[in-house]
Amino acid sequence: MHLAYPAVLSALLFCTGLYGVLARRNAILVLMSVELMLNAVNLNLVAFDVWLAEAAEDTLHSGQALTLFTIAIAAAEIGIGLAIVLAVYRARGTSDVDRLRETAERGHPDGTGGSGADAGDPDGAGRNAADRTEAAA
Amino acid sequence: MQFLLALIVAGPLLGAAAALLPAPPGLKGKSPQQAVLRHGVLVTGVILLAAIVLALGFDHDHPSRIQASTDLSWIPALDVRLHLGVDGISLPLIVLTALLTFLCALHSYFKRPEGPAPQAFVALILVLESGTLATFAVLDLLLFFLAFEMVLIPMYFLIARWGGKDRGPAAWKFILYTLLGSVVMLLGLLLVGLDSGTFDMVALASDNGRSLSASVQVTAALAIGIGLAVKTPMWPLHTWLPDAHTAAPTVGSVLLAGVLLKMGTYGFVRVLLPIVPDGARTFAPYLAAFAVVGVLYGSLACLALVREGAGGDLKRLIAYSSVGHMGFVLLGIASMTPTGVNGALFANIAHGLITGLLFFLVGALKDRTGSTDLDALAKETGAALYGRAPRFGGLLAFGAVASLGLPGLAGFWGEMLAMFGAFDPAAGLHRGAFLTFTALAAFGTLLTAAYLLLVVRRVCMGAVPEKAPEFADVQGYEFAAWTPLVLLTVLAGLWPAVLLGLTDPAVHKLLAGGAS
Amino acid sequence: MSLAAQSHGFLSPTGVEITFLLVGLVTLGAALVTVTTRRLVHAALWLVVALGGLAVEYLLLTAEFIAWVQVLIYVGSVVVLLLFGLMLTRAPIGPSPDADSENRWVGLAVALAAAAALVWVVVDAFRTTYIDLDGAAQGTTEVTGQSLFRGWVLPFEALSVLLLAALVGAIVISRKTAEEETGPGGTAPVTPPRRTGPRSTGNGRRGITAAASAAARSRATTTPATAPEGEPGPAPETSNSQAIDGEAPGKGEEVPAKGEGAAKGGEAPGKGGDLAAKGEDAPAKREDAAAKGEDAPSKDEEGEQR
Amino acid sequence: MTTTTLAVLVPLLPALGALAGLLLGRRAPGFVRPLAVLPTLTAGVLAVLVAVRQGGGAPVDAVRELTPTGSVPIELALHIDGFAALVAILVGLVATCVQLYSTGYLRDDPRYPSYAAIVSLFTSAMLLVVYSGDLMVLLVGWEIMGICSYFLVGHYWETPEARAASLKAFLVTKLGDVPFLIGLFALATETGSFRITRILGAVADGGLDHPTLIALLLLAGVAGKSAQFPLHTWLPDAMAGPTPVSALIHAATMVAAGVYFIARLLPVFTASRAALIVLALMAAVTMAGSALAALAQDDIKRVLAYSTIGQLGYMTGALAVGERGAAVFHLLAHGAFKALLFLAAGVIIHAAGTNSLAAMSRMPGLKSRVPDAYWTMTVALLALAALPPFSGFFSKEAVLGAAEHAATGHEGPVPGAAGWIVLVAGLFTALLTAAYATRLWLLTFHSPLARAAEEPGPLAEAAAGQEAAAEEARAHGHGKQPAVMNLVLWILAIPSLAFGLAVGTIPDWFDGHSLNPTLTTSVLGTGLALVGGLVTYGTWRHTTAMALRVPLGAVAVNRQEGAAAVEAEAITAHEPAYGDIAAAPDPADPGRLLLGPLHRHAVSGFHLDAVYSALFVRPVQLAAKVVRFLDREVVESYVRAAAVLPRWFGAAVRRAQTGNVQTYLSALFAGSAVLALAVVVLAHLNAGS
Repeated sequence: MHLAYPAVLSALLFCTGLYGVLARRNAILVLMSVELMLNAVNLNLVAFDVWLAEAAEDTLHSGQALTLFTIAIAAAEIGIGLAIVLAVYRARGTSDVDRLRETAERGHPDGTGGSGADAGDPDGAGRNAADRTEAAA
Repeated sequence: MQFLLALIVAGPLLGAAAALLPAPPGLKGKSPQQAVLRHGVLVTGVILLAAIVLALGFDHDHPSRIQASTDLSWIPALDVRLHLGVDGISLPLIVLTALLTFLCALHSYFKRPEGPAPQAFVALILVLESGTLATFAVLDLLLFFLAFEMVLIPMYFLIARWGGKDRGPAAWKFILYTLLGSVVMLLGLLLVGLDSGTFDMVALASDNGRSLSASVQVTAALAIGIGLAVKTPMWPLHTWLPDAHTAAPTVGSVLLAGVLLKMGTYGFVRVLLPIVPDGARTFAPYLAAFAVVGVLYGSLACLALVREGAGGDLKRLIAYSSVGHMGFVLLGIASMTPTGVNGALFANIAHGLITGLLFFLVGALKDRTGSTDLDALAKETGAALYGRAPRFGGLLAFGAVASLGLPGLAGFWGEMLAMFGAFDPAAGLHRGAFLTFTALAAFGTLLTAAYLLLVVRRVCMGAVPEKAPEFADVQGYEFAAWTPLVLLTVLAGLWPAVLLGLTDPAVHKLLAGGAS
Repeated sequence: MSLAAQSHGFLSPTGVEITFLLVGLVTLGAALVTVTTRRLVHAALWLVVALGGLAVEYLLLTAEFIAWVQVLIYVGSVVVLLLFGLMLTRAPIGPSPDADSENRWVGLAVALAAAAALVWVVVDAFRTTYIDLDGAAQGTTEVTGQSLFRGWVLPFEALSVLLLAALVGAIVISRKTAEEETGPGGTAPVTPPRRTGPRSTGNGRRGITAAASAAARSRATTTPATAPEGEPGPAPETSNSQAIDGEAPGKGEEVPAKGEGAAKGGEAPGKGGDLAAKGEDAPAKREDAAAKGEDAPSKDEEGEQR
Repeated sequence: MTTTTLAVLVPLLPALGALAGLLLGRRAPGFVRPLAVLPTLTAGVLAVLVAVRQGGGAPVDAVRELTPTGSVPIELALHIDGFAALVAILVGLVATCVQLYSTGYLRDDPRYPSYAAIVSLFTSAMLLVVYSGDLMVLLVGWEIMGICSYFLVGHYWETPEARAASLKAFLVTKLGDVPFLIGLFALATETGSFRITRILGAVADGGLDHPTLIALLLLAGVAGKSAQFPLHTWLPDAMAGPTPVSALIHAATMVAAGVYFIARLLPVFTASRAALIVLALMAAVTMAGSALAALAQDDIKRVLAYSTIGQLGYMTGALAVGERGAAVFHLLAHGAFKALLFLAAGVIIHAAGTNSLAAMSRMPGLKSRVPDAYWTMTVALLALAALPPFSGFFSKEAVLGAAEHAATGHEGPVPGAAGWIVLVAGLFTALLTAAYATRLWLLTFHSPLARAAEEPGPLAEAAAGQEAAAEEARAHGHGKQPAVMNLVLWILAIPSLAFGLAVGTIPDWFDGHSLNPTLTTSVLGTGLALVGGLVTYGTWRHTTAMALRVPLGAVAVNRQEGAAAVEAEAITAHEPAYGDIAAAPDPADPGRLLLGPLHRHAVSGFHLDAVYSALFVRPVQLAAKVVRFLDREVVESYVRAAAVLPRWFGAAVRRAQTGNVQTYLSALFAGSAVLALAVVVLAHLNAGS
C-alpha cells in the first residue's frame, strides 16, 4: 500500500481537528477536536510503524507502542479535561471558550487616556500612565 | 609620569568612595557637611596639582607622541586594553577639567548647594571628574565609550536632585537623549573595532582607516558621528541642552558646559577624523552645514530670549550660546584641515573657560536675586549692575566680551582659526560650500556680538534706581573661584601658542595618519 | 526500497488501498461533520463514526491489536465521557446557533494552511514509498504483546502510574475542597451577617464553589444512597440537578454576579455542613466518579485567594 | 635702546598703564591721574624718537613668531615706515592731550579710573595697529579699539542715548569687520602669509588672483571702522559719549585707522581698477552727504562728527587716486584740528550748559565767557575750511592736487574717472565745509542778542537780563574752566596753525611725491571756500533777526557740576527739548534756509538709519522669532514624538490581549505553519541550489 495515503489522511484529520479546536465555541467540542488530532497522530504512527517494521526490519514496533501510549494518555486527558470543563462550567455558568475572558487586559487605561497626557514631558506622561495602571489593578 | 596619569584618572573615584564614608576622627571639621565639602576641595586640589605636574613634565618638544601611557590588557578576548596616554590634544583638556572641577568644589565649599546630602553631591562630582578625565586620557575605543557613559549618571543625579525648577523632566530628557546617542556610537565603535581587529586608538589612528573598507568607514563615521553630535550638541540634536542648563545647579552647569560638551568634540578629533577619514570626508560638508546652522540658530535663539518682554532666562540664553560656540568647533573639525582642527581644539578650551565663568556669574546672580529671568532682573532701563556692583558688572562685561570672540581674548583664536580652516578646506571637500559656511559663520559672530552686548546692556547698564534692593558685590571666595578663569582667558588670548604649540604637531600627526 | 515498491505504480492501486481510501473518506467526512455540526450531541456521535473508521484503517494496516484497543478505549470510554460531559454541562440538545465562535474564519484559514503545508510535505517526501502488507502481519496481538513486554515494559508501568494520577486528579477536581469545611479563616460562626452584605467577588466565588461542591456531593450521594449527614443545606436538587442557575431564584437573594452563576444564599448553611461532608468522599471510589466535576482544592483555592 | 625695543615700548606702555589703572582704580585713587597721563606721554615721546631714528628711511622690521596655526603662522611683527612713524606721533600727541583734558573734564566723576584705563588701552591698541607688521595682530588691535570705543561711548550708561549709541557703534563696526576678516583670510591664503612686507612683495611680483574681491572685502571693514558711506551711521550717534572720547576716538585715531590700513596696503587696492573706482565713489558720496548733513545738525558735536566723516572722505578720495602721501598728510592735519574742535566744543558745552546751536545762538557773551575756546576754535574752523595759512589748506590742496593729477590721466594704475569723481566732489565739499564751519562759528559765538543790547526796545531788556545772568554766574566762579583744559586747547592749536609749513619736509617720510599745493586747485578750492563762507554769513545776517522773536533753547540748570555731568544732562535734554536728537525747530538757523527742502532729510542723515533697521535689524528680529518658534514647536516636537510613539505602540499591542484563548491558539498555529513552511522552502531551495 502507498504510504502517502495514511500520511495524507492523518494530515487532513489533524487539520480538521485543528479547525475544530480553533473554531468551536463549546469546550467539550474543543476536546472532541483534540481527540481527532490525537487520532490522526496515532494513524500516522501506526502507518509508519508498519512500514518501518518491514522496510527496516525493526522489531521494536515503537510506533505501535507509542500509539498505545497515546491512546492511554488521551483517555486520562479526556477525563481530566472534562473534570475541568465541568468545574469551569459550575464556576462560570458557561463552558463557551470565548466567554471566559479573565486573562484579558482590564480595560485599556493607557490606550484611551495615554496619548492625551500632557505633551510637555515624556517622563510625566510615562509616570501618569504607570500611576493609572496601578490604580486600576 | 605613568603613575601620575593613572592617579589623575583613578584618584577621583577613590575620593568619591572616601567621600561617602563618615569623616575620619581627625578631620571632623565644623559639621559633617563642611567636612565632606572640604574633602571634595582637597581631592580635586590634589588632582589639579597632579594635572599641572603632568603638564609641566610633558615633553613639549614632541607633543604629538603619546606620553605617560600605561597599557595593561583588560579583556584579552575582545583585545580591550587599559590603555591610557596623553598627547598634545588631550593634555589641555585634562588640565581644563581638573581646573574647572577644583573651582566648582571650591565654590560649593563656600556656597553650600541647596539640596539633599552634600556627601552625595561631592561623591557625584568626583565620579563625574573621574569620568571626564578618563574620557580624555583613554586610548581604547571601548574604554572611551565606558568613560563617555560613566559621566552621564552623576550628571543626571546632579540635575535631578540639586537642580532648579522642573529638574526631573530636564534630567530625564538629558540622560535619555545622550544615552540614545551613545548607543548609536557604541555600534559604530564596535563596527570599527571588530572590523579592524583592534580597539586601540593609536594603532587605528596610525593605520588611518586603510584597513577599513569605504562602506564600513561611512557607516561607522555616521554612527559615531551621531553619538558625538548629540553630546556636542550639534544643531538638530541640541534640545536637551537648554533644559538641562536651566534646571542644573550652578556647579552642574559649569561642569556640563565646561567639560561634558568637550567630550563630544574631543571624540570627533580623536576618534572620527583619524580612524575613519574617508567616512569623515563624506560627512564633512553635512557636518559643516549643521554646524553653521547651529551657529546662526543658537545666536538667533539667544536674540529671541534677550528681547524685552520675551521672558528669557539667562541660563537658557547661555546654553544656546554654547550651541552657537560649539557650532564653530564643529565647523573647524568639518574642515578637516590642521588649521580648522587646531581652531576647534582651541575653541574647546576657550569655551570651557569663558562659559564656565559666565555660568559662575549667572549662578551668583541667581543666588543674589533669586531668579535669572531677564525681565525680572532688568526692569525697564536695565539692572544697572555697573552702578550697584561695579566689580560684578565688570566681570559680566568681561565674560560677555570674551564670549563674543574679541581678539586678544581666548574666544577669538578658536573661532578665527575654525573659520580660516573652513575658508580653505581639505582637498576633496567642496570649496564653494565651505566658503558660504565661512561667510555665514562670520555673520554668526556678528549675531553673537549683538545678543551678548544686549545682555550687557540689559543687565549691566540702566538707570540706578534709588531704592534698588541691595546687591552684594563680588565676594572673596567668588573672586578665588573666578580669577583663574579670567587670567587664563587673557593668557590664552594674548599668547595662543601656549595651546596651539601643543595641539598643532599632534593634529598634523592625526590628520596625516601618523605619517608625520 | 523493497521490490514491491517498483511494481506498484501510483495509478494502479491494490484492493487494500481502495478500501483504505474509501474508509479514509468516510472517516474524514465524519470528522468534518463532527467539527462543523451545530448539534453538539450529533457531533459526539459523528466522532464515534470517525473513530470507528480509524479502527478499520488500523485493521487494514494489519495493526489489529491497536484497532481493538482503539475501539475499546476511544469509542467505548472517551466518547461516552464526552457525552457525559455534554450532559453535565447541560449543553442544548437541539441545534445551538452559536456553536462556532467568531474565530472560525481565522481557524479555517490556519487549518487550511496547515493542511496544505502538511499534505505538500508529506506527499513530496513519501511519493515513492510503499508499505508491504503481504509479509507477516505486523500488528497482531501476539507480535505487539512480544514487543511490549520485551522493549516497553518500563514505559507502560509509568503509564499505569499516570492513569492512577489522572484518576485521583479527576476525583479531586470534582469533590469539594477540604479548606471549604473550615470556611475562610474560621469565620464560620459569623457567616449570617456576611450573607446579606454586598459580597466582594472573592467571597462570592467561594460561596459558589461551596455550593457547587454541595451540589456535586448531593449528586454523589444519589447513587450510593448514603445521605450526607449534617447536610442541613436547603439543597433541593434532584438527582440530575438542573443547571445551578436554575436554583438561584429559589434560594439566593443576592443578585447573581454577571456570568458568575448564582452566589447562592445557601452557601452559609452549606458551609456549616462542610465539616461533616469532608470525611465521606475521600474513600468513595466510584467507577465513573472521576468524571464528576469536583473542584481541585489546590487550583481553585489559589484562584479564590488571588 | 635699539629702535625695535623703543618701538615695542610705544604700544606696551599705555597697555601697562591701563592694566595698572584697572587694578589700582579703587584702592589707590591718588595714583589714577598720573597712571593715566604719564604712560601715554612717554609713549608719545618714544614715538617721536622712533620717527626721528627712522627718518623716512628703510622701514624698521622685527619679527617673532606669535603662534603656529596649522597653515599660515601669525607673527608678532613690527613694520614701521614713514607713515607709521608720523601717525604714531599724531596718536601719541592727541592721546596725551585727551588724557590731560580728561583729568579736568571728568574731575569728580566716580568712574574716572576705569575711563582712564580704557582710554589708555585704546591708545595702546591704536599704536599696535599703527606699528604692527602682521595683519592678524593688526586685527587684534583693530577690534580692541572697537570694544574700547563701545565701553567709552557707553560711559554715561544711565542715559538711554549712550546705551543705544554704544551698542550701535560696536555692531556697525563689527558688521564691517566680518567681511574684513574674510578679506584677510583671502589675502593670507593667496600670499601665504599675514605679514605686510611679504604680502606687498607677493603683490609686487606675482600679483593677486582676484584683487577686486579682496579689495572690496577689506574696504567693507575700512568703511565700518572709518565711518565711510555705507557704514557711517554709528559715528554721529557715538557723540553720546564724553567729548574727550569723541576727540580721541571719533576724530583723530580710530576713524583714521581704516584710512591708515588702506595706505599701508595701497598696492593691493591699486592692483584692481574697479576697487579704485568704488573707493572714489564711496569717498565722493561720503564727502558730499556728510557735508550736507553737517549743515543741518543742531547739536554742535554732531556737526563735528559729520565733518569728520567728510574729511575722512577726503582721505579715502586721496587713496582712491593712488596718492597715500596726501591722504596721510590730511589725516595728520585733520587729526590735530578736529581733536581741537571737539575739545573746544567740550568747553563750550560746559560753559553754555547745552550742546544745541539754537540755544547757543540765543546766548550772548558766550565768546567772552570762554575766550580761549573762542580763539582756538576759530583757528581750527579756519583750518577746517582750508583757508590758506592754516594746515587744513595745505593738506586738502595736496588731496585735490593729487586728484587733479590723476584726473588728467598721468597716474598709471589709477583710472581717470576716479580722479574726476574725487576732484569734483572735493571742490563741492570744500564749499560746503566752509559753509557749515562758518555757520557753526556764527551761531556759537555771535548771538544777535548781544547787538540788540545796544539798541533800546523790549529786546534790550531780554538781552540785558541774559547778560546779567551770565555776569552773575561768572561772578561766583561758575563756568571757570579748569586751566588744564584751556592749556590743551592751545597745545593743539599750534599744529592746526603751523603744520601746513611742514608740507615741504613731510614727503621725505612718505613716498617722496611732492605735496605742495598746485595753483589751479588751490585757487579753485580757496575761492569756493570763501564763497561758501560769505553766503552763509549773508543768510545768517538775514535770518538772525528772527532769533530775537522766537525764544528757544533749554539750558542745563546746575552748571556748577563737572563738565561731564553737564554734558550728560545736555545730551539727554536735547531730545525732549527739541523733539529730535539731531535737529531743532529754529527758524533763525541759516542752515535751514540754505538747505531748504533738503534740510529735513539732511538732519536725519538721509534716513539711512531707517534703511538699516528695515534691511538688517527687523529681518534679524523676525528670524529670531522664527527660531524661537522652530525650537519650541518643531525640533522639540520630534523629541516629544520619540516619547509618545513607543507609548502608542504599547497601547496598540496591549489591545491584542483579548483574553480569547482561541485567538492566541490560532496565532500560535499560524506562526508555526509559516515557520514550518519557511523551513521546508529553505531546505528545498538549499537542496535545489
